[in-house]
Amino acid sequence: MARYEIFVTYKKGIFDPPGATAARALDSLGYTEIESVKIGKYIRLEVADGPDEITRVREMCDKLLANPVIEDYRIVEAEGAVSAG
Amino acid sequence: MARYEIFVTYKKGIFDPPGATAARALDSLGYTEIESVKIGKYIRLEVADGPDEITRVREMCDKLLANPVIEDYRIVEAEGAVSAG
Amino acid sequence: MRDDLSPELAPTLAVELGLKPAEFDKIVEILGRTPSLTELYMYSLMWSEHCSYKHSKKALRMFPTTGEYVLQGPGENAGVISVGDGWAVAFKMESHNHPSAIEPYQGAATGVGGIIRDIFTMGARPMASLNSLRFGTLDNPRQRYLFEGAVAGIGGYGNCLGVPTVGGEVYFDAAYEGNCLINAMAIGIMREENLTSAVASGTGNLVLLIGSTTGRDGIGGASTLASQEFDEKAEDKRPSVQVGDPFEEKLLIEACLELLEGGLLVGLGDLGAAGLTSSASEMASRGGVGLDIDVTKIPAREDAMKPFEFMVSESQERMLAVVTPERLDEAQAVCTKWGLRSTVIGRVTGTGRFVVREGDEIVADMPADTLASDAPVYDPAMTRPAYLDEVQSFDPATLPRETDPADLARVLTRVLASPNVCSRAWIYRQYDQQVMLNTLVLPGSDAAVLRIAGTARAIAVSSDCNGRYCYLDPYVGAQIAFAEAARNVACAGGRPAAITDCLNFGNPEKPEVFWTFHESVRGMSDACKAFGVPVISGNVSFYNESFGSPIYPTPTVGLVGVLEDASKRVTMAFRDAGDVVVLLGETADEMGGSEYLSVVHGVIAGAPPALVIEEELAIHRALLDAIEAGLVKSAHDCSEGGVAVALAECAIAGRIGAFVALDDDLDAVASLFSETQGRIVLTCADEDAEALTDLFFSHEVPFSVIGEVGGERLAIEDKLDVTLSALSEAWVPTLEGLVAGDAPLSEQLVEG
Amino acid sequence: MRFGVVRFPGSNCEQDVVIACRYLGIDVDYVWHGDTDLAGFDAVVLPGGFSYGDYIRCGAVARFSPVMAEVIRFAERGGPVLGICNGFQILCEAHMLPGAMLRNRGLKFICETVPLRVEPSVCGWVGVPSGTVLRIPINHNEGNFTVDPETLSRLEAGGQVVLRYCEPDGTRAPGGSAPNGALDDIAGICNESGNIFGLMPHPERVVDPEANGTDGQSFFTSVVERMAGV
Ligand SMILES: Nc1ncnc2c1ncn2[C@@H]1O[C@H](COP(=O)(O)OP(=O)(O)O)[C@@H](O)[C@H]1O
Ligand SMILES: [Mg+2]
Repeated sequence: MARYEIFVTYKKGIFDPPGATAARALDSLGYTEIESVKIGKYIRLEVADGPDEITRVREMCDKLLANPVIEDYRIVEAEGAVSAG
Repeated sequence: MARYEIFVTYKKGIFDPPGATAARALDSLGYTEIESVKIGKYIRLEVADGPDEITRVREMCDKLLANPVIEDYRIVEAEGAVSAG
Repeated sequence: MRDDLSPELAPTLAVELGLKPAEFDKIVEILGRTPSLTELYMYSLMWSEHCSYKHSKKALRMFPTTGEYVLQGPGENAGVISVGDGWAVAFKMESHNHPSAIEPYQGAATGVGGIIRDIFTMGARPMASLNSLRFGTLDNPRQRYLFEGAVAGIGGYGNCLGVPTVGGEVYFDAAYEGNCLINAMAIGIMREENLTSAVASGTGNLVLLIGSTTGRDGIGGASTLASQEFDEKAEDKRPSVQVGDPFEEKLLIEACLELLEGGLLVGLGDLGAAGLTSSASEMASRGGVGLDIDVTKIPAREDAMKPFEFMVSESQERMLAVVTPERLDEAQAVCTKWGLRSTVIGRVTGTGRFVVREGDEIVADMPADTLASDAPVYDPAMTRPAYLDEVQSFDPATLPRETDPADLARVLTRVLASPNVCSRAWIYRQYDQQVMLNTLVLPGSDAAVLRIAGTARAIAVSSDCNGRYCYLDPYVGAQIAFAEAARNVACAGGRPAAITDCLNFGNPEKPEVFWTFHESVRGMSDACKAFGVPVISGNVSFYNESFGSPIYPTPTVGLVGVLEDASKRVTMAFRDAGDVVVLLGETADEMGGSEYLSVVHGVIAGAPPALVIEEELAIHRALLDAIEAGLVKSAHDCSEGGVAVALAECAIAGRIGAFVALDDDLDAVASLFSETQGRIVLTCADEDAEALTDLFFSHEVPFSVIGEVGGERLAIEDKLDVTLSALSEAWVPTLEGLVAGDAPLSEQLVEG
Repeated sequence: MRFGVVRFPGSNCEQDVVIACRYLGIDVDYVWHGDTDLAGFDAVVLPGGFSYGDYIRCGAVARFSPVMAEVIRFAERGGPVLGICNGFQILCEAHMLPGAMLRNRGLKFICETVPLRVEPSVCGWVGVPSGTVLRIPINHNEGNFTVDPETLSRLEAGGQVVLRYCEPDGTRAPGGSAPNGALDDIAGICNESGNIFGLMPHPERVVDPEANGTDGQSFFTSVVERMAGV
C-alpha cells in the first residue's frame, strides 16, 4: 500500500474567500504580522500498490480532487515530491 | 518574512464525510485501488518576521485556523517540521 | 459468558457509568447474576436520565395527551396529528445542548439530523424544521463562537438535506453562559394511512441496519473512563464529538420512505441516543419480542471495536428496520438504489430476550423489555427556591420612568436594538426557508405558514419560551410559553392543534430545580387543558447548569396550528395607507421581567405579566374568527418590548408607518413597553372596521381602535415620534454587528 | 414538449422543478442519474440541491453520473439544458459552461430574494426583455462565480452573460451588487449558442402566485413557446 498527500490550492489570481477572511480575522485578533493566508485542501490517499500508481493518482486529481479551472495541486508520496499539475 | 504551511486533519476516530464520499466516488470512477481518503485543510501563512513567531502561529491554529475539539494540525516552516498540536 | 465482569468490579464500573447502587442491584436482580460488561453498558445507557426520563416521568403525566386529532401521542419517535383531508403531520422537538456546547457546528447539525430521523421513522416526509436557541451575551467571544457555529450547523445540515428551516427563536442572557441551549424541532407530512411504528415483531424476521458505518462516536466519555480501568491498554482519549453527514441522511430519507411506501418493512426505528441498544430494545419492547444481534455483522468504521462499543455507539445517520425474509432482497435493492449500505445484523426471536453475540459467543443476554420499561422511576424532592421571594418582591414602579418624547424615542430604539428583540434575519438568511415550495409565510413574521400541497389547507408553526418569565415564576412562565406560541400561530390565522415541548432545566436532583420543573409542567399542562390542545411529543433536558447554578427554567413550546384556508393567512406587516390599527386586549402596568427593565435599568426582576387564560383564549378566538372572516390585513402580537415594539415591527416589515394614540391611562413607559399578555396589534381596511369591531363586541373582548397606517414615521400621540428609517437602523443590524469584527468560526473555513 | 429533471443523489430541488413545471402546464418527468437515455425529452433541467453532499466541490461528483454523458450529447445536438444552482455548478464542473464557483464572500450560506437584471443575451431560456428586473430567491453557499479575464470578455462579447445581480432599481452598485461576491455581478450565463443556461437563483421557487411570486415563470415557459414556434 502506498500513501500520497495532495495539496490543492487556488491558482494565482483566483480570489480565496476563506483565506481572505482568515487573514482579516487574524489581524483583528492582534496577529498584525500576518501578510497573507491561503486556504486549500489537504488530502491523504491510501492506495493499494499497482502499476501506474502515480499516473492514476494524478488522474484522480485532474478528474475529481481538484478543479483545474481554479485550482493547482501538488502530490507528494511518503516524503518526497513526485509530481505537480 | 517567514512562510508556514499548516495541515489540518480530523482527529483519529472522528468521521470524515468528505473523505468517505471521495473514496466512494473514486471507487465508482474505477479507482478500485483506493483504500482510504481523508480530506483536511492546507493553509499557507506569510508572516512578517518577529519574536515568538512559531508560538504565535501555533496560537493562531488553536484559536482560529483549526478546531482543537475535532482537529489536529501540523505546522511546517519552509521545509522542516517544527511543531504539532 | 464472554465479557464477564467480576462481582467485585461490576458495582464500581456501574457507578462510573452513572448508575446508582440501587439501580445496579436491580440489574443483578433482573438477571439473577452479575451483568457482563456489555449488559452493564446497555442498562446504564437505557436507564440514564436521557433515555429513561426517570426523574420527569411522573410529572409529565400531568400533560393532556389525547384529543380528536391525535393519531399518535407521546411514546413513539414523534407525535402525529390529523390535519384534515386525510393528511397527517408528525412533529417533535429535542435538545442537543451538551454536544453543542462542546462543538457548536456539529452539535447543532447532528441535533437537526436526529430530530429529522424521528420524523421519517414515523413514515412522514420531513417538511420543515425550527430551532430554539439560548446563549450567553454576545460581548463574550465564546458565546459568539457558539452562536455562529450553531446557526451555521443548523443551516449546514438542513440546507443540504433539503428541509426548510422556517422559524425559531433566540435569546441571549448570562444565565446561559455556561450552558447554551440548542433545541431543534422537525415537522413531517404523510397520508394518515402511512403512519408507522418503531416496532419489531414476527419471530424469524430479520433486523436490517441501514446507513452509515459504526464507529466509536459519542462514547468517548464513558468508554474512556472504563477502558482506563478495565481494558488491557489504556485507549487514547477520543473526542466524543459526532460529525454529521447530511448527504447520507438525505439518502436515508428517500430510501426509508420508499421502503415504507412499498410495504417492505415490518418496523422502522432510528438510532439516536444510546444507538443500537436504544432503538433495538425499544422496538423489541413495543413488539413484545426478543432480538438476537451479532455485532460482527455490523459494518465498523474503526478497528478492534468491542461488542459494547457497537451496542452504544452514537454514530449518526443509521436506521434499524425489521423485514421478513421474503422481502429482504427487495428491501436491500431499494437501499442499494439509493447508494446505502444495508446489513442483516440479527433476527427477531420469540424468547423475549435481547441477546448480543460476537460471532458465536454471547456477550449479553437479558429480558428485552427490562431495558426500555424497567428503568427506575423517581419522585424527586422539591422545594420552592428561595430566590423567588426576592425577585418577585421587586417593584418596578420604584425605578424612574421616562416621560419626555425624545427620551421615549431613544428608549424605543434601544429596546429595538436589544439582541433579544432585534431582527433575526442574520440567522434565517443562512437557512434554506423555501425548498419544497410549501413555505407561504417565511420566517420574520409571528409564525411560519406551510401549505399542505394539493389541498387548500396549511399549518402555522411557532416555537416560544421566555425563560426570564419562567425564572421569575415558573408556573406563569410556562403558561405564557404556551400562550405566546398559540398567539403567534393565531396571528397567522392558524387554530392551534397540538404542541411538542422541550423542557430544559438544571439538575433535577436539586429540590429547588425540580420544583421549577414541576411548576413549569403544571403551568404548561393547565394552559394546554384550557385551550384543549394536547401535548403529542417532547423531550426533557436536565443537568443544564451554568457555573454551578441552573439555567433559567426553559420549557420551550413548539406549536402547530391548522388553517383550513391557506389563502386567509396573515402576516405582521402593515399593508396599505389608510388601514385602521386596532389593539386587541388591554394594557396593564406589568413591567416585571420586561425587556425595558433589562435594557434600560439592567434589572431582571419583578413578577412576570399575569396570564388570565380564559381572556387569552377569548382573544385568540376573536382574532381567528376575524381572520377567517377575511377582515384582517395584518396581525402581530405584543411580546418582548410591548406595544411600541410590536408597532415598530409591523411598520418595518410593511415599510410603512402609522399614526397611533394609545387610550390607556398608564404612564408613557407602561403604555409603550409593558408586556401585558394577550394583546395583538392588527389592521383592517377602513371599510371593514365596523364589521371587525362588531365582531370583537360580540366576542366580548377588550379592544381599542388606536390609529391609522400611513406615512414614513411611527407617531404615538403624546409619547414618541420616530422615522421608519431610524427604527430599521436600530432593529436590523444588531446581530450582524455583534458577531462582526470578531473572529469567524474555524468551521467557516472548512470548504463545502 | 417534455422536460426531464435529473435526480442526482442528494438533489433536493428536483421535486420543486417538477411542481413548477406542472403548475405551468409543462409535461415533465424525472431522469435518474444512472440512466443513459434521454429519449423522449425535449429539454433537460439539472436541479438545485447538494449532489453527493457537495463535500468535495459543488457538482464535482455529479458530473460523472452516467446520465451526464448523455446530457452533454443532448446539448451538443442543440437540446436546451438548464442548470439551477447546483445544476449550474455541475455544468461548470462538466465544462459545459466556463468558470467556477467559489465560497460566498462572507463565507455564509445566503437564502434571500434578490433583484436580478436580465441582460441582452443569446440565451434561449429567457422570455422577458433585457433590462427587466426580476426578484428571485438565491440559496447557496458557493455562488461566487469566477472566470479568467479572457473568458469573461468572450462571455460579454458573445452575449453570454444572461443575468446580473443588481439593486432594486436595476442599477449596479459601484462596489458590486452580488451578495455572494460574484465576478461582475454575474448570476447566470449561457454557452455560445444559447441552449445551455446556468443560473444561481431558483426560478422554480417563484412560479405560483399563491406562493411568493411569479418572476421565475418565464424561464420555463420561454423554451416551450420557442419550441412551439410561438
Ligand atoms: N433561531 C431562529 N431560526 C429561525 N428563525 C428564527 C430564529 N429566531 C427567530 N426566528 C424568526 O424570527 C421571527 C421573530 O422571532 P421572535 O422575535 O422570536 O418572534 P415572536 O416574538 O413573535 O415569537 C420569527 O419569524 C421567528 O421564526
Ligand atoms: Mg410574536
